[in-house]
Amino acid sequence: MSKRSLAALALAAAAMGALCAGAQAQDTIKIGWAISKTGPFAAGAAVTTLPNYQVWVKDVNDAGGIKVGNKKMKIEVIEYDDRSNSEEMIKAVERLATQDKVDFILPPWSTGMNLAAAPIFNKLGYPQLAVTANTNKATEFTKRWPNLTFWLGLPSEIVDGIVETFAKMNKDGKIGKKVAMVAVADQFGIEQSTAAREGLKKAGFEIVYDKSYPFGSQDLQPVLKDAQAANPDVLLAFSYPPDTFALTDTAKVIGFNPKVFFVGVGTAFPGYKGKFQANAEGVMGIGGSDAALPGIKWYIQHHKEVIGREPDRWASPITYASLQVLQQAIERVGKIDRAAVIKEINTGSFDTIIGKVKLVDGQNKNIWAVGQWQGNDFFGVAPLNKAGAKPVIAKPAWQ
Amino acid sequence: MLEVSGISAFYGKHRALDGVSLNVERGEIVVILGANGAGKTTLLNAVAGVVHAEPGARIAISGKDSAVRELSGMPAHAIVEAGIALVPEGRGIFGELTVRENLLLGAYPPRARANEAANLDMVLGLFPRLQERLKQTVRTMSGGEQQMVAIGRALMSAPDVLLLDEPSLGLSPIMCGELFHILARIRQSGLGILLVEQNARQSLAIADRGYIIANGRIVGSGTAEALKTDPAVQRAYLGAGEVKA
Amino acid sequence: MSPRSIGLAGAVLVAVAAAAALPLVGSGYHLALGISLLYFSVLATAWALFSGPTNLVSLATAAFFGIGAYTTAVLTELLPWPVVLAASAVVGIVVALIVGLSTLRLSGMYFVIFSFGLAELIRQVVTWYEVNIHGSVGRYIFADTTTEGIYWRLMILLAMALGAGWLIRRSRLGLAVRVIGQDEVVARHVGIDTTRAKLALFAVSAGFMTVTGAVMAPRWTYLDPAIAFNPVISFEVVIMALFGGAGSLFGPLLGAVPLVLLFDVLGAYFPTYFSVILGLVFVFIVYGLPHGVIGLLESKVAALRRASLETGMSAFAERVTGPVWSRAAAHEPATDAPVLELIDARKSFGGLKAVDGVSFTLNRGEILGLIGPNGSGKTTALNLISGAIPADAGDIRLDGKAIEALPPHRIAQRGVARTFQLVRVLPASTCLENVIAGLAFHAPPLWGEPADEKARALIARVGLAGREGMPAGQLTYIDQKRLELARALALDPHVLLLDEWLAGLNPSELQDGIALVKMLRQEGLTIIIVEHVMDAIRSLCDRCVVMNTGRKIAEGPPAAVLADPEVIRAYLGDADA
Amino acid sequence: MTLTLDILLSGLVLGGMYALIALGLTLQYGIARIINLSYGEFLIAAAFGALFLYTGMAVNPILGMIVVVPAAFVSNWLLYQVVLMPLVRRAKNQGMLEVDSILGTFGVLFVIQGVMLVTFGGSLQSYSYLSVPVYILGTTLALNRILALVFALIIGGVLYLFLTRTRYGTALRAVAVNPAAAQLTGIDIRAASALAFATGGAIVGAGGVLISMFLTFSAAMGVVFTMKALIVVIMGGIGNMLGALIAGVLLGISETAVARLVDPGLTIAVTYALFLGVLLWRPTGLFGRPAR
Repeated sequence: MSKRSLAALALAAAAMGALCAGAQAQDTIKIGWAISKTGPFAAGAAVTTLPNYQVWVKDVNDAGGIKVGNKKMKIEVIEYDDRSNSEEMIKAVERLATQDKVDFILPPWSTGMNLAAAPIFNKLGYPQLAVTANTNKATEFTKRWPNLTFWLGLPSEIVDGIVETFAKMNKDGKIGKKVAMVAVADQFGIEQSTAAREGLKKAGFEIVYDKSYPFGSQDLQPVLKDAQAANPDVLLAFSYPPDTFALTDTAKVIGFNPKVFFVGVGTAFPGYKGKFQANAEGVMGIGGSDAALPGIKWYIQHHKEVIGREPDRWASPITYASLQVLQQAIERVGKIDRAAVIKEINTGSFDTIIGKVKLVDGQNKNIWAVGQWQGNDFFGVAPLNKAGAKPVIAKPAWQ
Repeated sequence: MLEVSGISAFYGKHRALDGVSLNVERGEIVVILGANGAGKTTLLNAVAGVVHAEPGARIAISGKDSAVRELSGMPAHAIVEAGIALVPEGRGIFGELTVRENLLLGAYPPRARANEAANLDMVLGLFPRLQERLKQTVRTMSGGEQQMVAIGRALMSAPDVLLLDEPSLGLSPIMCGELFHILARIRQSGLGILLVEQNARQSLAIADRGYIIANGRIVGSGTAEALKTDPAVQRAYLGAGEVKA
Repeated sequence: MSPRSIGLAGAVLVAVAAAAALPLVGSGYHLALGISLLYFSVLATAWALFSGPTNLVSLATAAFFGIGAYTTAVLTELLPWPVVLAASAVVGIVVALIVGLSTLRLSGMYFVIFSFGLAELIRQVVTWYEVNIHGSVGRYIFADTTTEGIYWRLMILLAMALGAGWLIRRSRLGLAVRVIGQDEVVARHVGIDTTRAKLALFAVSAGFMTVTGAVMAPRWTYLDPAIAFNPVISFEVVIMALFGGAGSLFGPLLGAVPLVLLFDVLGAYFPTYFSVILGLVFVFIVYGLPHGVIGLLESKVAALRRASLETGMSAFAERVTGPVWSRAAAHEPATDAPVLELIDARKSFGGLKAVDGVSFTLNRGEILGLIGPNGSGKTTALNLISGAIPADAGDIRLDGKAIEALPPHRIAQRGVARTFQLVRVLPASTCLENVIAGLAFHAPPLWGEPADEKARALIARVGLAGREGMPAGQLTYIDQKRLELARALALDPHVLLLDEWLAGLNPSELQDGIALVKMLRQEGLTIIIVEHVMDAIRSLCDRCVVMNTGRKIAEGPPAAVLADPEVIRAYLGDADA
Repeated sequence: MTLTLDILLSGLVLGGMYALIALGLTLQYGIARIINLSYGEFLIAAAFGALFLYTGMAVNPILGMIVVVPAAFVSNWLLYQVVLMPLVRRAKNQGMLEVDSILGTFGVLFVIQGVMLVTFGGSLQSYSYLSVPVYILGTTLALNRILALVFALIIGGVLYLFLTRTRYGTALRAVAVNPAAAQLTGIDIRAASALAFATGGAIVGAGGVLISMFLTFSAAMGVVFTMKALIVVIMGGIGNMLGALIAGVLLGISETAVARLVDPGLTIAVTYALFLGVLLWRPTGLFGRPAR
């Protein structure tokens, strides 16, 4: 080998070294997530979770990055597909932490996935902002895994809001005491309906129809027909988006017109309004937003600009808010110190698009339990005493 | 009309045909005689393109227009279009379909479509019994009737040469006799018929010529008259022992 | 042990030790990847235990996996770990036995979709139970276990599954299902109780799947039916096993490992285009590797082996080394009573009376020729005797005892052996294994070294010495017939049924064949031959029964019946119709 | 009495949808002998097509079929000729073709699903068309679901007429019944199989359009429909048009009956229990012939 080529080689090696050194002296902050891009969970993740991750990353990078200490660090994303499989998700999270050595990991979609991820996040010491998880054992879990935080409220809290709403309507003489309840036969549906059964009975309601149906049912007409036959004042359905759409559609077709029509998950999707147009008026569901809040106004508009469609009005704003919390916590700590960031998330108070967020026992309490389509938006109506709660309106009959 | 030369075929590892050559002329019934397993069925299948023949064989047909067409290596459905129709052993009918459907399927090749109606009349003339059963599902019919459907279907393709594999198998003697009469009538329309048959005497009675096949080879041939008295025929079926007829 | 095999064993040991040490040195990701590799390897191996040899594609993997996971979820806080695992195995096996009993008569696509439906049904029933009885769909699992523990348990499980596979392959059960997979008719006729064999294997396979589920469950903290009974697992396992090669012990492993790695790499580098690329890779795999990974390896090995097999053939004439068949001397009662009696046997197919009231007897030590033109019912008569087809009416007695109601494997065990009109060897098995199939299931069964020895002797006896290791499918037609005879003789029969065994032989082979049958008779074997080669009938048979259109039309010495005008008419037909 | 009638009519409508899904597969599996695991993906693709035409170009879905169905026909024909033909050619027997086609179409499934994911994203899609009540004998039913039933009957009927009354249709049945004999009547089995496969694809295309009018769908949902179709086809007896219709309706009615009379939570369980029961009673389906 000639001297010249040796020299060239040395130069190349030096350049390589410089590049590597540059990478080591971190100017970006690596954030990873493993999410269901394929498989049965993909639909849910594609509505609520993934777009918000993308919007947030864009927002942060457009603003120059997250301010860590006196330096602005842009976000570098590493994304994996967990194929809707718990084991794949666990593996991907391990990979993010130990191979890619990311600084933070954003959580997967769904209660089951988040619970499966919890021990790993905990072991690895990453904060887990489990927005799309909803369980009555939240308090127990946040004690077990202090890095884990819940954001959607307990099922019981949601049910409290529901019962409170119905009770008020009853007191105002708008509805009677008969409730027909339907639930999808999975953890979400069963936990909610179990809590609702107790709450409604305690408030003096009579449950005239109470059934669950399997996930993936392709015809809900039989369920609704029997519910209709019980002549209830309220239809309360804990359903998943395809069923939420089907229940509404079917109720309209068979002329089932209870005074309260409560369905969801999925009622808060912009697609719901898109599909049912004027018929969405007065339909209630979980979640909601305070459209009067400037943050929410900006967020909905901004989400539409970036993703091309509006966000849903339940978990989407909260997801975005949780990311704002993460960002603010990092900035307050001033360095990539995950333990400190976890502590800050749990103890600090944050300004977000949904207003002030201060976690209690690792849980966000700033939630809407019940929302209702009024005009062009899905407004939060309960808890009734929450600031910004709109008064409930009676649902007009289907057109 | 049909010229076959040097045709060989394997059944798995077993050489079932070993360089067989024969020919069939217009309006002629040629019978192939031989014991079970001698290679008769393989011969017909190889000609019809159902069984793959070894390279080097020549199969050629000259139709009514006298143009000679080489058929070796062609797929079975193209050989039907070229004018050779096989009635396979076990009849190969479509049991779930009706008689009418079976017969009309025979006219599927483009060569036969123009004269479909006339050919159907011809077939029903040959087998009047099928006329009243056109709507019956073939599976529910007797063996003899099924055989009629099978032959009728082959005739519907307006073939120049008809290959028949053991048409009398499973038929009662009366039915068998009827069948052979009909074959003799079909021949009058100018078709060449190559017939594989167990029933040596009956087939020789209507045939013009015959070949004797053993172990995949042609071991004898001659006119039907000569073969009727040829001891080789009986030997092919009953072995070499002394036999009183 | 040769130095080479010591070296190999050493290498395997080092590899296993390295794999076992992974949790101590690797990162969490490596461990997770290792767990994925292991659990798919166990599932694919377990799947192939049953589906490989039987060719029944099962999509019930998710059902058993889920049952295991649920057993853990329910029992983990009540019982210690080993008991939980044992309990899950028991539950899985019991379910498999119940399911197996009802489903194993299904075949092809019907079985595939049935097994899928079964998994979904179990999932629905579990969901319904959880909703209505348990009151909650999700279950939380806080087992006192670590990721490393799960990894090591899976390693042990994989070793056990491979070990079980290895043992089964070497056992009579393994042989039985290999025979069933290749030819169920042959299996019954060598005395294999096919239902029991399939059931046993289905249960073992299900047991491993269930325990895998039980081991994996604590990893997910939370379990609901959608997670436990994820049907995707069933499909993935099938694809992996088929890709690797389901027919061999290590095939599924060779499928699971590269595919898990492929999924991982694609998922990591192409999260957006994962599906498209995976799909394309799949299509190309199907084209490029028609016989799976193992097929690729085996074709190389087979090419080498074939080269070494070309030598060592022996001619048919030079192998008569003395009697192999020895039952007559050993345990035949010395009476004059007929060995076999058919009394007014009948069988129709649809409207066709294939056997129409046929009676005859078979005397000890004779060769009876059963002849008649094509379609006269000879083979059907043989099928009635061997039990391949149940008779509609009539009695069939073997040594005075009724056998007409017995299934074929019982008749075979009682001493009726047969060959088939269209030769039926087990094409993928070696010659040796073909013959051992005949030895291993009669009473008392012969297995291991003695079976090997006897099989070699029988193979030599029919002139195939030197080809013991050759797959039967590669034999010539004639040699396949010889092999089939050796397998029939292996059954140590009282009565041997030869269905056109001499057909298709050339003249010199025919002479050898005739000599062989003669010798068998001299050794005291009783034989029925169905044959069209009349020269053979003349020289072999003591007596002939002639059939035509399902009826017996003549009986007597060959020369007499072949001269009978009615027989000649049956064969050659009437000139005047 | 009203309840019984209600159950029967609602069940019939649901069953009509199941039959609609299954009809194409009976052609693809019954005649072309291909187990097409990517079947459901074509259904979803057609649904996306309808959605795009309706929401993007204001073409109503019924008219949209004029575009979607031929596209489905052509793409399935190409799939058979390009991807599957090499497998058909090299298969020595039906068993080999089954394994190869399962593996091959499994790959195709991922490709189509992946393309849809990249193009349309993974989220749920839904639009409303003809979701208006129709009153029949005192029962209220949705027009779009009735339309699916009507189309199932029309497609089933047209298919029946095509298969029984036309030369090509009879040829297709001949291929299904006895492929070996079919070539002896001059039928090019491979061309016939390609035609059957493509026709099956066209039918599933029509099914996708119809179903998109009332079911919420997403790119990942294809497998659900493939399995449902396979169940109906197997239950009815492979390759039997009438069997698929009856099996579909049977499933629809029993699902509805259980939902109304027993517990909606058991509807899917009943589907599978009924399917398994039928197979245990008749191992080759309701109208299946014993395995050849």
